[in-house]
Amino acid sequence: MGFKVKVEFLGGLDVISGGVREHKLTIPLEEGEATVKDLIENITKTIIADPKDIPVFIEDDTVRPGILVLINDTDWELEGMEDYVLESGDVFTFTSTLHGG
Amino acid sequence: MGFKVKVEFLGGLDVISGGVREHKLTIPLEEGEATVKDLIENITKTIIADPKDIPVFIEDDTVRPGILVLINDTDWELEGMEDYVLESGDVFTFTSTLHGG
Amino acid sequence: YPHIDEHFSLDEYKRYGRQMIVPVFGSLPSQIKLKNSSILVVGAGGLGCPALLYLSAAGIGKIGIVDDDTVDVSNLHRQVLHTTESVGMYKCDSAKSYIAKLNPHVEVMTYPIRLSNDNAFDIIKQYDLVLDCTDTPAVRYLINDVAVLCGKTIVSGSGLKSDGQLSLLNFQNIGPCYRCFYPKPPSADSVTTCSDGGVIGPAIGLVGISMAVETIKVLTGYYTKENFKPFLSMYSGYPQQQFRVFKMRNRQSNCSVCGTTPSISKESIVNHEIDYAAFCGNVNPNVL
Amino acid sequence: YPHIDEHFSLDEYKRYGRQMIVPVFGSLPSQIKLKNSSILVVGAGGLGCPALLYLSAAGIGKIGIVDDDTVDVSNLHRQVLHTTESVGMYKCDSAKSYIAKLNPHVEVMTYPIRLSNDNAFDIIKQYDLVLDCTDTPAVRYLINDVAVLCGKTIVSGSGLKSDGQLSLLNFQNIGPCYRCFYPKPPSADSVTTCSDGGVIGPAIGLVGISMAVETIKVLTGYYTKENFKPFLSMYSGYPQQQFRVFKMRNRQSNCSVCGTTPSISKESIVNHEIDYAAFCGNVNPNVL
Ligand SMILES: [Zn+2]
Ligand SMILES: [Zn+2]
Repeated sequence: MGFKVKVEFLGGLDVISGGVREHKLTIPLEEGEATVKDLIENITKTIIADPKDIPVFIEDDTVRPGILVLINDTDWELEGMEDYVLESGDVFTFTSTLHGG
Repeated sequence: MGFKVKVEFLGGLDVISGGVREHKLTIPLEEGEATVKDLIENITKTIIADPKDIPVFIEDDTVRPGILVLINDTDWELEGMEDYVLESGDVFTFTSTLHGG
Repeated sequence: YPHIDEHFSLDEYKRYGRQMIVPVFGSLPSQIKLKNSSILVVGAGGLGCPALLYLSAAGIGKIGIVDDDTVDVSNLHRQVLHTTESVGMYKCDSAKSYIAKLNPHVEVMTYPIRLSNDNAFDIIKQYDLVLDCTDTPAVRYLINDVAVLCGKTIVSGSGLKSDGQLSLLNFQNIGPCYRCFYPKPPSADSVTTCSDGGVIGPAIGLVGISMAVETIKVLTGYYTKENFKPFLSMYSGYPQQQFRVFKMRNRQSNCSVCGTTPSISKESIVNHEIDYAAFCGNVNPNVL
Repeated sequence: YPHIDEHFSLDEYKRYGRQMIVPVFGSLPSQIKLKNSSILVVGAGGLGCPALLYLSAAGIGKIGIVDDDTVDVSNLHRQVLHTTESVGMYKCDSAKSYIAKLNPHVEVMTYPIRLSNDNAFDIIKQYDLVLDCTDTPAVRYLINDVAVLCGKTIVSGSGLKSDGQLSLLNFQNIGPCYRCFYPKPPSADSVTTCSDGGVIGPAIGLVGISMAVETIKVLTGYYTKENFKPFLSMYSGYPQQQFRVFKMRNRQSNCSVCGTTPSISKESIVNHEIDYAAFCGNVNPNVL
């Protein structure tokens, strides 16, 4: 049981995971059973090093405004957002929106 | 029988395929039987639009000096070069070396 | 520079020859399109400097520059269009004086003011395309709303530290806008400017140059309503430089400015019913 | 500019402050490393101009510029460090005069000559790192061989039309060199220069800026013998801008200059036993 996906933090968001940009994550569910909602919960439990950093990632029970979520390089909005069903080998990219110029 | 791979021409090398950069190619062999040598032969037969362009791609029976070959974004030299055995879904990138500045 | 035909002088033919022979550029018709185009660059800082350098060099006919900031020595590691002797000058004036030397065929208008609800429509409506080279969310939302309401495409860039982002917004009034991507503003405490967070000069420079490439593609008609696909590109300077393209959502029908029943109108902006500073929280509103 | 400590003046602290606070840059020790570094930029053209702008702005201590070409109006769409009034000047002198205005803390040496078997060792040995911003294979092989024999890392860029390539060669004498990648030269008829094939200004500019980022990484010690992995990056300006990283071969033991039994030596170059023009065929050897 369980399968692997890749999680990336770009745009400075790797601050929530001790500066590590890429993670291999094992999802402790059967393939076909886990959604992005489970993934996010899993990330807050296993990747975010310091609980104080959770509000940098989560707001009102979902990913904070200003963070883009990409599923295999595609906007999660096109893939069903939190209801997308994870497949083994999927790449999930979370990136802060940058404002500087 | 047969399986699919992706072939890309970058750095201006798409001139040999009528300006088309990306190709889905069906290899008419069983997976496990075809090598890059077969792929190159297949490309000269099916993708290169004009036989006059073959010398732009092939010299002395192999890929011309100055063309880099990447297998799944890795230098073919690290993958066995012409003896690499093709797998379904592989991406083969051929790029001209650029000299301008 | 006397014209040798209805379009150009000999100097211009020599100057633009090397780009006109690139097949994908589109030859003389594309050069004429650039000459007949006008663009507004908001922010003459880390993004605006390289964008201005390469777009004026490429032969855009008219360039407006909005920036109310003056050159500081701490800008010079990345804002390479300004020099030590221009410290204290308005950035838009410093930029104009270099562009005049680089390419005398470009007309430059300067606006040493801060873009606001009161002046944004009057300025933006005069240009074909807007480059958002600014530094804070409040100004980004303002530029977006006014450009959408004026029907202008936005080339949007941003960056911080060693990373950057690039997108085309409201492309020909069919592409998604900034609010389609970001309907809710970020909380003010999560926003970092280049002054506060720092930035590697050539990293932000790379994003500014990539904005120039996109601007040329839009103005020469490389992108069309038929082939345009919404995207956001992400540049990372470390550990290895890469520039990745993400496929993005289409225009959102429930968008508050470009959607089917928008709540934001020219009137609501001009009458200050939309308060960008309050909407985004109070971030240091310097346009760098 | 009186020093306020053993390293810098107040002006320099202000000037470099925004890059020093970027964590990955490496703070004051990295700024000191840049100040104590010397680099040689061969070619002050489409690649060299943006690299020179951003590297001088970043505070490299000493920059040498080799280019025997003079500024032509057809260069100005992409070689944005030169201006209309510098047409006819040596490119290296034009570059030096702008850098003096941008950052007076940088020492600039100019070499208005063509790099050759006779002068390459004397020039290259004086610098810590070489940026290959040249335009023809013959010069690229010459720079490679001399840099390998002098133990210098090369930041190598190239481009044409709307594409570009970037690599680090002979990294700290352990990484692969140009001949490891290209043991056989391309046939002369397959080589196109920017003058012949054309180039989009900001596309070649983007590659030049990316060379500046790599140079900063090398000089500040971001790459080490332990973490360095051979790569070649490919920039495409169309259809959508992307910058992809390819994983490349290691140093080749049979390489004729960096291998275990090299056939190319300082003597064979200085004595003209290696004839680069003949090796590569006769391409127009202008260093653009
Ligand atoms: Zn919208
Ligand atoms: Zn070698």
